This record gives sequence, C-alpha cells and structure tokens, in this order.
Amino acid sequence: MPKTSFIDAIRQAFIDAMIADESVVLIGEGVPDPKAIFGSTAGLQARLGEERVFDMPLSENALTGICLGAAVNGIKPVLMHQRIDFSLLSMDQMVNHAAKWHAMFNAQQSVPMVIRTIIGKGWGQGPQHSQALWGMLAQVPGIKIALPATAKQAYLMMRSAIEDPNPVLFVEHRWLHHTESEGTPEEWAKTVLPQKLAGAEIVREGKDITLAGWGYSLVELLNAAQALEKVGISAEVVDLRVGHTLDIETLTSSILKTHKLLIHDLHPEQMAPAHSVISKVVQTLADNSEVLKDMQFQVVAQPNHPVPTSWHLAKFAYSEAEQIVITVLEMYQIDDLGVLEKAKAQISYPPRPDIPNQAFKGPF
Amino acid sequence: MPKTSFIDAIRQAFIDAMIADESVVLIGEGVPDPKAIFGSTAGLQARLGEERVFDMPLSENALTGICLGAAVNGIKPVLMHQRIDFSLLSMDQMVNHAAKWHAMFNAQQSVPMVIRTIIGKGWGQGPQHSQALWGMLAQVPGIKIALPATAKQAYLMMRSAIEDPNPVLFVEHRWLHHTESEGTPEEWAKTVLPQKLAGAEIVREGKDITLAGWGYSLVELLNAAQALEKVGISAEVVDLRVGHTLDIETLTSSILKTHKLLIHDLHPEQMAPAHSVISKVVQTLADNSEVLKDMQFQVVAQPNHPVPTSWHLAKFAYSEAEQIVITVLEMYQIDDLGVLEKAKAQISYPPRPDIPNQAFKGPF
Amino acid sequence: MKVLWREMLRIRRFEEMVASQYAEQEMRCPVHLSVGQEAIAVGVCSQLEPEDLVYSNHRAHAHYLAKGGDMTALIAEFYGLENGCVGGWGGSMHLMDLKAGFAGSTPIVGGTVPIATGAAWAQKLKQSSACTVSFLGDGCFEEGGVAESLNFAALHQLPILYVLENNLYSVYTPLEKRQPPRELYKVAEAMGLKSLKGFGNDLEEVLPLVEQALKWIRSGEGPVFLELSTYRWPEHCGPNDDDHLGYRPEGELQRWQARCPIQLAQVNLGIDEIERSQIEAEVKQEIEKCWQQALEGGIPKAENMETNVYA
Amino acid sequence: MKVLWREMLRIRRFEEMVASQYAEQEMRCPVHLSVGQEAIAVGVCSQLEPEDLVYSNHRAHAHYLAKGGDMTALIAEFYGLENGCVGGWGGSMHLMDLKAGFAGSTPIVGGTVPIATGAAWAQKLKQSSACTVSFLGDGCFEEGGVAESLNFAALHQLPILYVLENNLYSVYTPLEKRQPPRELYKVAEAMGLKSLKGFGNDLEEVLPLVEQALKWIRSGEGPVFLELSTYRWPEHCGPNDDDHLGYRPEGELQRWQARCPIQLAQVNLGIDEIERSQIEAEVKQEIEKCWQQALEGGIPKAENMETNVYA
Ligand SMILES: Cc1ncc(C[n+]2csc(CCOP(=O)(O)OP(=O)(O)O)c2C)c(N)n1
Ligand SMILES: Cc1ncc(C[n+]2csc(CCOP(=O)(O)OP(=O)(O)O)c2C)c(N)n1
Ligand SMILES: [Mg+2]
Ligand SMILES: [Mg+2]
Repeated sequence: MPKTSFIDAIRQAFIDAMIADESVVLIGEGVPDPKAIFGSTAGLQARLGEERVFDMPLSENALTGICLGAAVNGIKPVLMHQRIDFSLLSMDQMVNHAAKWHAMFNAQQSVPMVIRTIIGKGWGQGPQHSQALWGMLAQVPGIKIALPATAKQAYLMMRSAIEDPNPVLFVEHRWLHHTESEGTPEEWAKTVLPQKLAGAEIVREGKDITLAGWGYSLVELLNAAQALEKVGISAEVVDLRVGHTLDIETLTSSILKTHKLLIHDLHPEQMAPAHSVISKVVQTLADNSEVLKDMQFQVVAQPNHPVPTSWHLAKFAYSEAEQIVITVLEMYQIDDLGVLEKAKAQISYPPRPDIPNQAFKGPF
Repeated sequence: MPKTSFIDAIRQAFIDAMIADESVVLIGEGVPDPKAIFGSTAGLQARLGEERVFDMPLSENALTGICLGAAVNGIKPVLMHQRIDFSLLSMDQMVNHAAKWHAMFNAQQSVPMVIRTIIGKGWGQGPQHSQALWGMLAQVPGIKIALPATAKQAYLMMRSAIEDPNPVLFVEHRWLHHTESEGTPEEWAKTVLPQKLAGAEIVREGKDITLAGWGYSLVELLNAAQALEKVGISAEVVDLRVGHTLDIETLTSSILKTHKLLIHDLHPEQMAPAHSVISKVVQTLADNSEVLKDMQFQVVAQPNHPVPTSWHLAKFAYSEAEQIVITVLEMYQIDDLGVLEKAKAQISYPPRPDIPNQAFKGPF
Repeated sequence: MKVLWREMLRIRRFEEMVASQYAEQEMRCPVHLSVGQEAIAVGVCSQLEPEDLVYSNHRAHAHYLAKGGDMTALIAEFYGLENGCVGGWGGSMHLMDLKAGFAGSTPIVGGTVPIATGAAWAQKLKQSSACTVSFLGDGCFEEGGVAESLNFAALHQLPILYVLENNLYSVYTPLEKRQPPRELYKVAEAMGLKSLKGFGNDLEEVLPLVEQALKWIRSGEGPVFLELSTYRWPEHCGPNDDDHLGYRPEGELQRWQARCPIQLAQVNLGIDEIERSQIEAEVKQEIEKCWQQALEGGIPKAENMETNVYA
Repeated sequence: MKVLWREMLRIRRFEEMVASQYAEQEMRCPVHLSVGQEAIAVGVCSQLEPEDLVYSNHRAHAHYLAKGGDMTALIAEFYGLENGCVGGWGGSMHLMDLKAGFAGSTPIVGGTVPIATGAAWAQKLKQSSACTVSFLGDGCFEEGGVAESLNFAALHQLPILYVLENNLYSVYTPLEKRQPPRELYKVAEAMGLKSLKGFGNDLEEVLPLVEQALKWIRSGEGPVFLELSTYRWPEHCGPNDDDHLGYRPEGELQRWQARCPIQLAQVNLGIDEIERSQIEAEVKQEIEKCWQQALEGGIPKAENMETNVYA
C-alpha cells in the first residue's frame, strides 16, 4: 500500500486545487524559495506560474487584507505563515474584516481565502514560535478552523478549505509534517471528496473512556490509548477535526457509552478550547442527570506559561501522552504505581523530547 | 451619601495614581481632546502636564510596543483605545511581547503597563465597534484582565492595574460609564485599597441559583435576579471581576449551596469564556459525584454572529436579563407563561434597546 | 463640468439633510459627514468607470454617492431598514453598492486600504482593465497597514489610486500632534509610488491630477498616490458644528469655508444664480423623493442574522 | 581602532565556533549567524555608553557581544543552561544582558522596533542622557509597525538610532521580490527622520556615520535612521553555507566575501600577520575559555516556569 506524507499531501492538495480552479493562488513568505515551506510548495512556482505562486514582503497584516480584497474579487488566495505566532500581526484583518465581511455586507460577497499556519514545537522554538493560538479565532463567528491530524486529512481538508466560500484558518502542527497516511491523494480525491469542514470522527473504538482533541493531539491521544489498552482500559478516540464548531452528537454518543471524557488541548489550560467542549457536553446532557452523575470530565491542556527555549525546560512545558495516561488512571482512581509504569512502558516517546524523529536535526 | 460615576471614578483613579507615582503617564487617541475619552481624562493634561498626558498617532500596534518599551524602562504607561476592537491591531505586541516579556527574559524585567479598552454597545455600534474580545487575551498567560462592574470597582481596579507590575488589560463597558456607586474615591482609597486583581465577590446573596459573570454582565444579572425574586427564585450573584484567572473557591462554595450555575457572557457563545468556568467547576467537583448529579449548568452568551448596526436588528443580537430569566425558568422546568410574564415585568429595560438611558443621544 | 458641480451640490445638500434629520433620533448610528470635502469625491469618482472599484472608510457618504451608489438605499441604511444598501447591517459606516462599483467601506481606520490593494491585485491577476481607488485620511496614513499596502502595490505595480484626503485632523487631533513636519505624498513617493499633491477644494485642480493618475494606472505604470488638502466643516462624528470646542485655531474653519469647493467651482464655471436655483430645486427634489422612498422600507428580519455568518 | 578590529575578529571567531559546535546537536535551538556583518555591530556599539540601550532581532549575537554582553552567558544560553543570559528561556533568539545595556532581542520580525522606540521615549521622559539603538533588517523594514515607530520617534524627537542592516535578503527572498526599486533610507527621510546611508562592511565608513548620528541624537535633534549595506555569508538560519541552493546570483557571495569587513579593516589599519596571529590567539583563548565555563552550568530548574509568568 503506498503511503503519503503530510507535506506531500498538502503539496498535492495545492496542485489539484490549482488545476481544478484557475483562480487559486498561493502566497507567503518563502513559498517559492528553496525550502518551500518545509517542502510543501516545492516546484509549484515553476509548475503553475509566477502569476499564481508568490513570495511576499514581511507584511502579515496588510497581506491578510490584500488576500481578502482579492478573495472578494474573484481570486482564491492561500496565504501562508511559517508559524501561527506571526498571524497575530493580522488579527484585525482576520477578526474585524475577513470573518465579518460576508455578514456585515449582508451576504453580498463571500471571502474564499485560506490562511495556512503552522504550530511550532521542539528544537528551541521557544516562547514566540510554539503557540497554538487558534483558540482565539474559535471565539469569532465567520471564520472556519481546519485542524488536520493526518496526511489524508491534510489533503482533504486543504481541498475543502480552498473550495470553501468562507475564510478558513488552516492549522498544521510541525510534528505532523513527517507523518504518513496509507493511500494516495489521487484515491482520496476520487473516493472521499467532497468533505465538509464540520463533524467529528471516531478514529479508534473503545468502551471505557472517550479521548478527544484536535490536530496533533490525536497523535498523543492515540499514543495514550495504546498504552491504556495494555492496562485494560479501552479508550475511544474522537478527532474533533474543526475548531469553529463542535459535533456534539458524535461526542455525546461516544460518552453516553463510555461515561468518561478527556479532552487534550495544545493551548494553555487557563482558557483552552477544551473547556468549551466540556461545558457544551454538560449542558447538552443537562436533562439527563442520572447519566451525568456517573460521568467524569477532564481537560489535559498545557501549563499556563510560555514555552522556554531550552529543551531541558521545554520538555516539562508540555502535557502529552504520559499526562493523558496519568490523568486517566486518576479518573479510575488507580494509584498503583505498577500499573502506571506498565502503561508508560507502552507509550512511544520521541527519540529526544524536542525532536519528533531521528531525522529531525534542526535548525527549524 | 455622595455618589460617584464610573467615568469620574476612572478620572480620579488617574489623578490619584499620577500624584502617587510620578512615572505614570497616559496616552491614547483623544486623551487630551475636548471629549477626553467620554470625559474620563478631562482636564488632565492641563493639570498633570504635557509630559505626562499624551495624544497619539493612529498606530495601535507600535504604540503598544512603545508603551511596553517605556514600561520596562521606568515609565508606567496607560494606553487607551476608545473601542476594544481597535486593540486587535496590537495583538502581536500584547501576546507575543507584553505578556511574555517577564517570563521569556527570565524575570529580569517586569512590564507595568495598562491597556484600557472600552466595549461598545448601542446606537449603531455595529459589527466592528461592539465586540467583547477580552476572551482572546484570557487564553494568554502573562497578562491580567480587569473587568470592573461598578464605579467603585473601576476606581479600585484602575488603581490596582496601574500599580501592578504586569501588563493589565482593563476592560470597561460603554454602558457602565453613566452608572454610579455610593461613596467617593477618597473614601475608597483610604479603606478598600490595596486590591488584588484576583478573586470573585458575592454581590447579592441568594440560595436557589448562582448567577455569575464579568463587568457589565453584572448589571444584567442583578436585573434578572431582581425579576426572579418576584417569582420566588432567590439568586445569588457572583462578580468574577477578572478574566485571567478564576476564583474557583468562591464560585464552588456558592454553587454547593445553590446547585445551579448560570454564567452570563458578552462573547459569542461558540467559545465564550463562560464555558471555561463551567468546565472548571465540573472538574473541581469531579470527586463529588453525588453533588454533581443534582447540579445544573448554563451559559447565556451572545448569538454567534456579529452585531448588525440597525437597532431593529441589534436588539435581537444580545442575550441579556430577559434571556437570563428565561433560561433560569427553564432550568426550573417552569413553563407557565404567567410566571415568565410576571418576572419580565420586573426587569428594568432601557428606554429604547440601543441606549442605556434617556440622556444618551448618540452619536457615539 | 457642470454635471460635476451639480454632483457636489447634491452631496452637500444630502449631508445637510442627514444633519437636519439626525435630531429626530431615528438614524440611530454614528454618522461622519463630508461637508467641505466634496470636490475630492466628485473629482475622483467622476472619472471612474462603473466597473472600477472604490473602497472607503468611516467618512464614506460622498464617495458612495459620487461613485453612483443608490441614494435611497443609503438613506434606508442610515435608518436601519431592510431596503438599506446592506440590509440594515451597516448604518453609515459599512456601505456597499456593488452595482455602482462602490466596493465597501468600514470604520476600522486603515482597514480597507489593504483590502482595496487586494482588489487591485485581483484586477491585475485577472488582467482586467478596471482599477481601484482607496480613499484614506491623514490619520489613517499613520496606520502601519497603509505602509505595508503601499509597498505591495508598488512592488506589483497594481492598478490602484490611493487618495489621501488631508483634512488636517483625526477627530480633534491636529496633524502636528500626530506626525512630524513632512509632506505625506513625499513619503509615498519615497516608498516607490508615483505621487501627486493638490488643493482638494478646487475641482479644477483635482480633475487634471486624477486624470494624470488614472492615465498612468490604466497604462500599467503602477499605483499612484494622490494627496489632496481639504477641510471638514462639521464635527468629526455627528450632525453638528463643533467649532466652539476650541480644538481648531480661531478663524481656521472660516478661512476654509471661504474656500468652499462648491462656491469656488460655481465662480469658475460661471454658474449664475438662476441656474443654481434651478439645480438646487432638482437636487432638493431628488433627495426628498429618495428620503420618502427610503422610509417606506420595512424592518429587516432578524432571522438572517445567523445565516449571514457563513456563505 | 585596532580594538574595534579585534572585536570584529572576536565576533567572527565566535560565530565560527557556534557553527562548528552546532553539529554536535547540543545547541538545540535555531541560530542566525552574523558572519559578514560584523562591522555594523562593532561600528555602532563601540560608540555607545554602557547605559545606552540596544535592542535587536533574531540575528543578535554580534550586537550582544559588541555591546559588551557576557560571552559565557551567551554560550550557556545556546545550550539551554541555567547560567545562560536568560536562564534557558531564550536560546539564541531571546537575549538580554541588562548590565551591558543589551536590552533585548526577539525573533518576531519587527517586534523590538516599537519596544526600542518606547525605551527611547522613556529616556526622553526621564530626561536621561542615554539613547537607544534599534537594529533591524531590510525585511523587517516591510513591517507596518516599523513605519508607525519611525513616525512616533520623529514626532517626539526621541533619542534613538535605527540601524538598518541591509543584507539584501529576508531568508531566501531577495529585496527586489519584496520591495519596489527605492532607497530605504530615503523612505525614513521622507517620514521625517534624519537619514544616512553607507557601506556597512567598511568600519572606517561606518564609524563617522554613527558618530554623526549620535551627535545629533545626543544634542536632542531627534531620531536618526542609518542604512548600512552588508551581506550575510552563511545560511539564514543554521550553521552551514547554503550557496548551493541557488537563491543568490552566482558570484554574489564571493564578491561580498572579497569585501570582508575584517579583511578590509586589517588592510586599512595596516595590521600585519604577526599582530593578527597574536590577536587571533587571544581571541581563540577567550572563546574557548568561555565555552568551557559556559558548559559547566547546571540544568535550569523547571519549577520557575510557572512563577516566571507574572512579576
Ligand atoms: C483602528 C482605529 N483606530 C481608531 C479609530 C477611531 N477613529 C475613527 S475615525 C478616526 C479619525 C480618522 O482620521 P482620518 O483618517 O484623518 O479621517 P477623517 O476622520 O479626518 O476623515 C478615528 C481616530 C478607529 N475607528 N479605528
Ligand atoms: C513577523 C514575522 N514574520 C516572519 C518571520 C520569519 N522570519 C524570521 S527571520 C526572517 C527574515 C528577516 O529578514 P531581515 O529583517 O532582512 O533580517 P536578516 O535575516 O536578513 O538579518 C523571517 C521572514 C518572523 N520571525 N516574524
Ligand atoms: Mg483627517
Ligand atoms: Mg535581510
């Protein structure tokens, strides 16, 4: 079975979308450069033309408005930031303008643009290159948020994002870039498209606890689920897929079965999107107090501080598979250290805490 | 008993803080102009000097960085935006820089600056002048968020914000400006200062349900509480006061009594800060499943769309006292329309839905 | 040329009507009047084709009308009615009339400047023959996004005309409290744009400058920046005069009123009082008719509030 | 002058040491080397007093060292150790040595330009005699916050020197793909700043320009903008050469290497090989000693991560 990497999936999504629709253009710092945004835009300028594949000045704010202006005038731009942290410069254009344009002009124009961003991690990304941040835009009606967890999803969601008539924030995680899905974009395009930017998906069945999250969290959740399996806990894993809306049915149907819900989240805990999920589930089940009584809810989000650059510190700045396992065992009131050790032994850890795999050698 | 208006309280806080500390300066678009930010800075330039009270260019982004640079070098700036919506232009400086400066340079410098913002409402403020938005910064460790609900709090919290060694986002609501508290800043300064930018406060005792919120929500909650009183429901009202942290003890102690919690929130419902409160309460009470069983939780936040400008539409774009009452009655499964009407008759509505009082005549 | 004079008068009378009706408190939204600045809107927009696009800011009425925007729909919008140009979503600060090529105005200062630049980028990418105009104020020029936009426009040689209406104030704050002594158009010039400057109250001075600019733009010679000096007569926001507040030097307003764009052009064009009063009457009639029609509009339906959010 | 030459050499050898040790994979953070650009850092910082402040960006090593920042603490920071200049929080991109007046560097491009401007504002408000230097790149100049900062500095006549190191690239993107043909310093000049330009690889050209600039600044004549042309030799980020990637025109790197700031100054100053090798030895010794000391540092404690958040 052929496999496709996340980066190749993104790249193929660009190619296919651009062939399917002449109005799609790509723009971003480094898009046509030799590193091509981690390879995801490699060769595209040569292949699709200088009039469709652009570098840009360091002007994140205006460029967001420029893409919006182009989007309401017949172009479908994909604007890219190598770190989502840079997109904070364009918050006004995203929130005050792109997200509201369709509503505030009474649906006269739609804004088909994609803002592609990358969450950094490891190798000293430090406080300003490692934030999740999409939770801010999740507070803003009018913009969609796509959070792919696999190469296959990356392809499908990028295609959907480009086709969507609304502004879409597309959020990748740097540590997904090398991951692979079975199959090829060609097959996926034939069989699984079109996809909606909505809806959760059960990606692993289980009966004892529901683990849910977005994007890269799925790696950590599946890792934890595997470890929990070995100590007799069967975890169901739900991929929430998008950030602007919640598929409450899929989620509640899962926890009506498992009675336990844990959400993993890459934001600092203090006001992580995960909390909204818990709150919505609780309110949804409000009429069902007998069920609620038996239920348990936990959020495993990130510590409430920036991520330091030193890997000695940064390794303590993340709550991941191990913390998920610990929290689940606590939910079960299992305090037998032997069980914990047994589970931990099943977790697959990265070769060193600040690199996703042996091939990763920095510097970025 | 003398009374003090919210605007006068803010103004007096500036005067007192500036007399107490020579390093405090005020800056913002219109600070020294004839309208003086709704009167809150009236006469201050004449009184405290051109070297301490400044107008500024329309450069929200850089000015935030400039205030940060001044703050780490011995000045305590208060930067003002006439609408919080404008502060989106400075998100990078607030999130990437001000909030992180202390941590990321290993506590070598602190950032004593205040960003004063105003949430707009009514008289056609429309989609770009009526957002709450502070929930975005509530996701960011390192910045404090002060949300005064009364004139007295405005005074005390502004004094605390200016004295605080950290960046503080100070959020006022336009419809609080004319409200009054009993007493004078002079008394408050003597008896109630210093105040911490932390901690919730029970502002109305009750036994049947806990209503909680921040800032202007308190007006709506107290309004609803009074109406509920008339139909035999005794509501306790909790002022959550700050946005960066939650006083979970005060809140849980209240709901352990009332077993019902409703949070009112000025953000769109989809990822309103209120959800975090619910989630944290549920997690905190997790070990107490017997208690949880009887509990009910509700969020009354705003509809998931921008606020249109037309007052004919905007009046449906807010969920306020009436919606709180309706929701509480639903929680009690009271569907007797007579009860609802009786309660509604007690709600004090504004003279027209888009003005806080008869004196308000636009245009801003 | 007389048509243009008429258009200025029409806008003036329209704004005066807004001011006089505002006291009724049924236009329940902020309004920023353009009285005193009409020659710019008319001088620029009269030389555009319908398919050319105009983007504007909080002070948009004159631009909207001069570009051919529907007057009835504009009035209805002020009143928040269903027949408003954006169905009650916009008030005075979020306007759009796509048929006329009035492509949007918003009140976040600087917000539409990049958007207009993007519209011009789209025109270039689509090899359209149309161009875009971006109106901005002297205060707006201080926003970083403007500098970023000018750079992008110059880099890509976009078909866009930036029209800076330098009325010397941002709200109550005079230019010299916000910027060092400098020529604004020279900044744009140094950034790499063809730049022009003129007296914005004199239609006869504005027209050839715009003509020149559009010639460059339409022949693919890239963006042009045009600074036009002018002056706002009424208060920044609202229907009233505010000279009593004392933020403008004594006599300044009067000096500018003496250089009224409409008066100036009337003299230059030799329009006599008979002609004038005839045109006045026509204009008055049109405005009154539109006003009446506008007020016949229904109240917008709240149901579409949620459905408007996503396309 | 020879001291300055020595300082350039010291920075060069330091950066080379970073490059050579990087392969060990124990400096686990991005590094942006300044090889080729030393004359600017040294030419500027050597003329500052310790209480003058310097703010920098992602490419900060040279500025930090030239301003007198502690070398051991810098190395330790790269390794993420407790004795690092910011205790392991910073890596190579978030540096600070307050004792030396190195007031901060961060890697959000444009981030420190307003902050430096604010530092100068504080100096002015406190009537301090100190001034501030803000280093920025040609890419950074495209960020709107820079234009906003320059305006504020000129408006308030702040004691700040903006030093634009124009190395012709932002990562792999050449200037002409990001900006129209224009002189960067002329943009600042049009904005209202005194502006100068020079060849940044020639210490003897840099020094008098900086001297002039500081004279203006210290005598209260407001901010100065200084553009210095230069060239980065190694890859944008990381320890290696990257000329094989083909993003620079053939021979460009070699032409610039032929104008090596250290070589140029050595010739101009008549430093012979004997003297050079003596200085080389001293410098080598210092770097090796610092390296050794740095690596003796402990691992930072995770406990302070939460307590660092609020003061
Ligand atoms: C980003 C932002 N900052 C501040 C404001 C408040 N404001 C509205 S209009 C205005 C003045 C703008 O001045 P200018 O650009 O010269 O236009 P003019 O009003 O003179 O036509 C200001 C400060 C705003 N709406 N948006
Ligand atoms: C706001 C922002 N955008 C993009 C980046 C990615 N980035 C890091 S350094 C750099 C190049 C900056 O170029 P320049 O200012 O010329 O400095 P140089 O690297 O040439 O010294 C870029 C684009 C960033 N760190 N921050
Ligand atoms: Mg103006
Ligand atoms: Mg450069």
